[in-house]
Amino acid sequence: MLHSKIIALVPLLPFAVFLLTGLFGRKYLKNFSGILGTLSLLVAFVISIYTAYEYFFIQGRDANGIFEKIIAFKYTWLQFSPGVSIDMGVVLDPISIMMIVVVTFISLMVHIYSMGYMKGEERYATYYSFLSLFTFSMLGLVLASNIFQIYIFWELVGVSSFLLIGFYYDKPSAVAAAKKAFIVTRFADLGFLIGILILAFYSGTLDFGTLIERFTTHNEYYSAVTAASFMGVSALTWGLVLVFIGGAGKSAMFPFHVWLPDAMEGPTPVSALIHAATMVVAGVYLVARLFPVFSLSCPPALEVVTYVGIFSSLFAALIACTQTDIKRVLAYSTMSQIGFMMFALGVSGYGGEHGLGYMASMFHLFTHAMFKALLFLGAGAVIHFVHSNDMKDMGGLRKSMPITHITFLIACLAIAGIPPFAGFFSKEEILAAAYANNKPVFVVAIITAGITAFYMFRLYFNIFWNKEKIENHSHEEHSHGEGPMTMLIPLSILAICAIGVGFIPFGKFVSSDGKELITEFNPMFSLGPVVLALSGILLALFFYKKANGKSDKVAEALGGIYRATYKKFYIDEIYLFITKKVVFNLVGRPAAWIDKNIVDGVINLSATVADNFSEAIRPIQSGKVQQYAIYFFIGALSFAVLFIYFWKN
Amino acid sequence: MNLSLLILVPLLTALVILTCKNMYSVRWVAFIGSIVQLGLGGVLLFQYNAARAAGNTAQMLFESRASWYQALNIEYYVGVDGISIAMILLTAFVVTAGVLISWKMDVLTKEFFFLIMLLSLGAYGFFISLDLFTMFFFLEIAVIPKFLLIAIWGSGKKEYSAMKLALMLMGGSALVLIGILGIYFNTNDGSGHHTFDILKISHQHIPIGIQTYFFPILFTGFGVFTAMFPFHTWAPDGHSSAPTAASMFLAGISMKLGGYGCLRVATYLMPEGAHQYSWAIILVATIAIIYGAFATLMQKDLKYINAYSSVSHCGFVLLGIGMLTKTAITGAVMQMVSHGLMTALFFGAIGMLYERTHTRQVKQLGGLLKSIPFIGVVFMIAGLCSLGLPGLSGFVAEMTVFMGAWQVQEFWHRLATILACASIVVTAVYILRAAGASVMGPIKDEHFRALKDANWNERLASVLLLFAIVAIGMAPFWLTKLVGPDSQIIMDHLSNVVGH
Amino acid sequence: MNAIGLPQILVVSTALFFIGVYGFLTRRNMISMLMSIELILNSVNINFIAFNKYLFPGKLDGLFFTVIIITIAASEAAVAIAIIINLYRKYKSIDVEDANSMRF
Amino acid sequence: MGNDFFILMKPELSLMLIIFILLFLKIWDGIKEVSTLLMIANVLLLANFVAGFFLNKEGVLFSGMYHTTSLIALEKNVLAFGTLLISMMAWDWLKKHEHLLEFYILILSTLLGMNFMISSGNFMMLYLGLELSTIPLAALCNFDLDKLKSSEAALKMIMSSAFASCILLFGISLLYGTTGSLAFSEMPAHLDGGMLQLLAFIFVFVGFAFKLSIVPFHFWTADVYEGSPVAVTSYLSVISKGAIVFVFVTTLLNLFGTLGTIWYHMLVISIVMTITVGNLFAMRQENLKRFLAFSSITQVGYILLGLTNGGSAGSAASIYFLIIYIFSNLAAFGIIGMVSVQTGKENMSDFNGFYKKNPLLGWVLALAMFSLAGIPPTAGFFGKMFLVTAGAVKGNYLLITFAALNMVVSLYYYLRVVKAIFVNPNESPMEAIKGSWSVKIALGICMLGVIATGFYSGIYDYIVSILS
Repeated sequence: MLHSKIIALVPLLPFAVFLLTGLFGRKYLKNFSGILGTLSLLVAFVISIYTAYEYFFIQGRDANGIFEKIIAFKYTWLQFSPGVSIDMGVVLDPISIMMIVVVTFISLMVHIYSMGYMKGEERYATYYSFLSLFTFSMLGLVLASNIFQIYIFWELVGVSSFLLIGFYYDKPSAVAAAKKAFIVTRFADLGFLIGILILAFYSGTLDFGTLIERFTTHNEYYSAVTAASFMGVSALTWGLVLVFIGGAGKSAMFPFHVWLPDAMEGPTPVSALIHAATMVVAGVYLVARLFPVFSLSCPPALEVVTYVGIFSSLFAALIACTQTDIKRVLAYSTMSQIGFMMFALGVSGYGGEHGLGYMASMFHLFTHAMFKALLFLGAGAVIHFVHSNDMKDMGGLRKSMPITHITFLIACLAIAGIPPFAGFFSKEEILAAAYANNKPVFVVAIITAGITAFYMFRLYFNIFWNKEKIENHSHEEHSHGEGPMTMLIPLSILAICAIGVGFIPFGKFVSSDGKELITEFNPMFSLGPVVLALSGILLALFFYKKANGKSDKVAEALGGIYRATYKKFYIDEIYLFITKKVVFNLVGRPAAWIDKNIVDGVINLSATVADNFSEAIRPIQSGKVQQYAIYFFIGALSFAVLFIYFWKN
Repeated sequence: MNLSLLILVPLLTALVILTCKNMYSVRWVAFIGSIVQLGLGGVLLFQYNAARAAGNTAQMLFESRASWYQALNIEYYVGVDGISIAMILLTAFVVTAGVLISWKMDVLTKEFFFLIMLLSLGAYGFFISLDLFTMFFFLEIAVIPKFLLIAIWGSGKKEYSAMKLALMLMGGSALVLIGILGIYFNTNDGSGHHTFDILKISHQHIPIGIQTYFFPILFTGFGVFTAMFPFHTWAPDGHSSAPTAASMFLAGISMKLGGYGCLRVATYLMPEGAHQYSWAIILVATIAIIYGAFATLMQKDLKYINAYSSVSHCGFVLLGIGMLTKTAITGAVMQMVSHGLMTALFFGAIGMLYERTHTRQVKQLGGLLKSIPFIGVVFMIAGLCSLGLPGLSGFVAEMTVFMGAWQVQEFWHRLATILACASIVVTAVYILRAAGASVMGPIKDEHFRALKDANWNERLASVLLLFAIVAIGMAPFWLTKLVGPDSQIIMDHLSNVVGH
Repeated sequence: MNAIGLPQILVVSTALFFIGVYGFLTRRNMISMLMSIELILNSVNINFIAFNKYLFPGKLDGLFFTVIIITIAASEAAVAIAIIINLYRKYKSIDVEDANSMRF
Repeated sequence: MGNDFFILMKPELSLMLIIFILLFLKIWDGIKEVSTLLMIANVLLLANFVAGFFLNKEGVLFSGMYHTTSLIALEKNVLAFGTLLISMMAWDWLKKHEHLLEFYILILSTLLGMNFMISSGNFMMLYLGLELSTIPLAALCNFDLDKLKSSEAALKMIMSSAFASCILLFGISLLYGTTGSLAFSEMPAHLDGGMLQLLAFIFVFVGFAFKLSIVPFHFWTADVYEGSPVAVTSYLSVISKGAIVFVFVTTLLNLFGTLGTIWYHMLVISIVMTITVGNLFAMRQENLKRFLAFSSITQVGYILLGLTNGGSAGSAASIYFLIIYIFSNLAAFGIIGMVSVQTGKENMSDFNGFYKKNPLLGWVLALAMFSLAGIPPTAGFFGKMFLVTAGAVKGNYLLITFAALNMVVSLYYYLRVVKAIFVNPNESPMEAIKGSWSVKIALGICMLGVIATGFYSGIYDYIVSILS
């Protein structure tokens, strides 16, 4: 089965659903589309689970103890020049299989959940067709065997995220958010594209395997790409950094993070799927794909990854402490967690023990998908109930929606890194890797972990404890506020995962070089982080359990810093200034003006000149015979003079 | 198949139209005629592929020639290769869609469709002719119908735009004429007579001095047609004043006449000239791309937006030609086809919107996805195609150009390529601004709620173009297989001549 | 004795020519314009005769041409005068300056 | 001699015969019915034209005074055909006119003069023909006896042409003096390019330039065209100009071939001035006849461009262009004539919205304009192309560029007319124009010519064949 094409069904099923519901959804299968999408994904999920099982256990490791990379199939899609071609292929290796499992699983959950959440939405079918489109593109992305194939699906996930953020397109804010998301990531993709051009030019291929092979072993390609340099930096570094910029854009790393919080305008399940679990980790996945090149041939690029990652995680964590829109808080926490994954990759080495960071990063990606999806879906349930995103309108919901409460708590504990929840293990290994390779990063990371615990529980207490806001749900006082079963089941399943997945011996499956990587659990080391996390939780408890002015006083005390963080450090304002004021006024307007007045002006001027000239010479046609005769005679004489005197001599 | 059919069918259609009594028969005749053209295009494609598969390696297939003006050695000489077939298919699609879109044309219906058919005749003739004089003849046939279409059925400052367009295009063809004469008088068919025969000329070597003078003239001449900076100003006014079908045709096909000419005549016949001036071509192309994109940012009128973006997109064509690598040239041709279809679709959508809302101002539109979903979706897809979304034609074309362009290992070429890549971001900005304000967002005007969605002919037209766009976007390999070998031939010719 | 040679005669004819031209360009009276036309024609005639007599006495082309010119000049004058009279009916003047209703 | 005489001089003789027949009709005054007279005249002209196709023979008469070749025969046929078309188009106008026989007599005598001029082998004959073709024309310009403009046009015509022919004559006399001969056959041998001779040549050139209305010798053209009756204007702009062009070509090439370099440069200067001035003036004309006058000046510029070729290709192109020019110009004048006879309107603004009531005539006028502008698929395109191609042989690409770019300017003012017909709004558009059958036939023939002459390459190939 691994080598059979059936694996292609995994992406193709959602695509088929997309076409069906997209073309005929509105009229014919209005309510059926949800079921259809869910079923297709169920099949896809089963297939991927089975593939994983077969890959890891049936097929197992090859002679020298690594999981080999399998190209399930490959089809030349667009031939540029000999050797350089875009192939549509499916590559099976530990991370891609891990990813398809995650994607299909989360997507399945979200599909089920949405059947309840989006009930009664008039564009229900459209919604599901977009979801399927996204799932298709995401699967295509993770299975890509070719860097340009990744770029293609990269763009497709971008556009499907655009469509889903702008799903409520009659809300101007939604449209604006969608535009912002698309344009910011587009801008980053520019880097990706140029990076691809550079790498492709020097490696003479677009295929991942060949590319990595050519850039990691010493051969003419390698020497060419390292020899060529621009502004003192080697072409390889340029290429990789540019590619990473693309990844940073999708993964909302600083400074491209601005789109992620606004993206929360979309329906909450969408945020759970796209902007928490899957699409936003595409950047991490991209770096992981090219990891051998990064770590073996180009450490500087890897350092860039590290520092961008660590800075973003701290930066986001700080902002998350002050936001009041619960989805935005979650968005910033997502950004911060992805920062963890990034710098984990950054600090990692290649092979054996040094590869811990890589494994940890992937592990965290895996666990994070579970609990972050859970958080979002829970938040979705709350919003569904309260009809508001703002934690000021919430409080004391634990009575009215117990299941949501419990699952949410589990998720919070998981993300805070409290044992034995999933987040604990993955974060543990990330910190260990950082400790082993880069002390300053480790310090920042551990502080961030503490802050994470704090703002997550700030969120938790504000929603489920604090004082009740009766007016919000007076209509169903003491009644049950839970959503329908379709919403509760995914919550429960994900909760179980959030507890359980941590115990998976991840190193057995995924590691930088494919060899088995045993990680021993060291209680002494993990003491520090856990204590920090607990103190964060206690701080939150102290501030937010009961409604009291403490937090506001502190905010008062902090003053400017508080306002700065509340305003997300004014990054949006700066960008707005640059685009609206600088680009539009200093480039756009002049261009339009020049075109209207100078380029076109010259054309019109020539017409005017001719017109005026003809006006000017009109009088010579005076209507008087004798003047005509005079002109005649002058003409004759001038000919004579010209040709007899000047011409002859 | 006999290529002359491609000229005869539109001609007959036009003549029959003249004899029709009422608008119904007229438009049905036009529709049938265009469908026949479409069929011919398909047949041509299949027969061509079959012939190639059968191992026919002649540079041009389905050739047929008849001596026309003996004394000047002018011939009616037609033949096609992959590139011209791509162009012919483009023309067929756009013409059919144009006829369908202007189904409700009730003012001087007969004349309208007559002129449309005349235009398509000119385009087909231009793409199939291998004799410079005949080519020029067909090139000029297309000028006057454009003038009449805009001046009679247009809107806004139509007379000014029509006059400007006609005069600028005429100026362009005047330059083309000079260039052609320059070629004519400096080559001969083996027997000592001057000749207009492209293939014969390509076996000759035009003196470098001549090429130095005539390449820029000829290239600029064709460049005017493809809205090359700074001779592009006829395009925005012309497109925006023209009736829907006419602007579809203008941007979809007649701009491509220029690109095709630049490639097939200027670059192919004067290789040294091309190499000598490639820097200039790249320069103007890059300027056009960037500057067109930024100029678009500032436009308020949907048609102006698309017109300026066409200037920017046609820059890619010139860029591809100027880079002088096989991949880039293939990309240029693909970009011509793709942009033709895409911009036709875009203008079609704008036309449909305008017909219903009677405004093209972005500010006054809004929320049309709700009231007229079909048209709104078409608009969105056209927009996404023009910002290069994978799966639609725009992406493959642009990427091919970029890949080809990057193969030139010169700093300035690289810079130009990067700038061109950067323009796709700006494209995203203005497309999304337009789409977000006009079809998305809240419904601005209450009477928008009452609008009727597209009727069958408009749907058919859109679906036709969408089909072509997706066919290229999803499966570009058939187009590259069609175009690639011939751009390879052109490329070889370029490098051979320059080699020795 | 020094006989009158060709140059002297050419001087005369040339003078006549320019006098005629001058007259044609300056006189406002249509009739006198016609007369100056005649002057020019006569200078031409003198040319022909002179050339014929002095340079090519063998042939008579010049003489014949002169005769033809005289006759044609007559007919020309006739038509012209007819037109002038016709014009005079409308303008009540024979000043050429008045006949400029069509210009630019 | 003998009956050779009758065959060689067939065109002139038949014209004389027609003239005499018409004269007798005038004196006898038996036929009162106007349309019968018109019919007779037209039939006679048709017969004359048809006769031109048979028994053409090359030869020389009167010891070289008169010679004819197949090319000359062709040219005479073309002129006869043009005259026939004009008389058919003048049908409606003449029906109202009491002096229609005089019209024919005069116009045919000018045609006779042109025929003599064309086949003249001697300056004496040339001068005779020239005057014979000029003086009656002056009378014809005055043919609207009651119209002031008409007589003014006549005055300007006769005065300036008299002056021009004086200059021409002076030149001829000097030529005679320097070469000792008036015969085209002997003169070239004596051309040494001395100063006096150059002066003479320039005067001759100028004399022709006047007839061709080359700038700056063109001033009379516009006024005369505007003032004269439409039929006469079209005759002036097409037939007499055609004849002169033909003579000009042959004279330059055969007679003054030795002075080639000089007249090449004179031509270049004249081309630049003629095209520029013609365009600049045509741009702002309101009266259609005046507009066509300036446009014809520009066209002459292009003909001269062909002549710079200095070989058979040039003359072939120019003659071919002349034929097309006759078709397209006559089509335009035909419509203008119909309109002015029925409504008395001749201005461009009167044609606003012309298409509403007269779709067919609108297309005819538009096609004529396209042909004059040199837009395919009309024949004018081919005519212009071949002229430019012929001119390009000398490799003076600056001149070609100038000419080509000026086509753009001329397109502007031709499109003005088209715009008036199709686009310009007019609350009271012109009523439907009714013309008699002969006018319609004539227009049809013109349209046929405008379309077919281009696609059917036979005509051009025939001209080339008889030239070489």
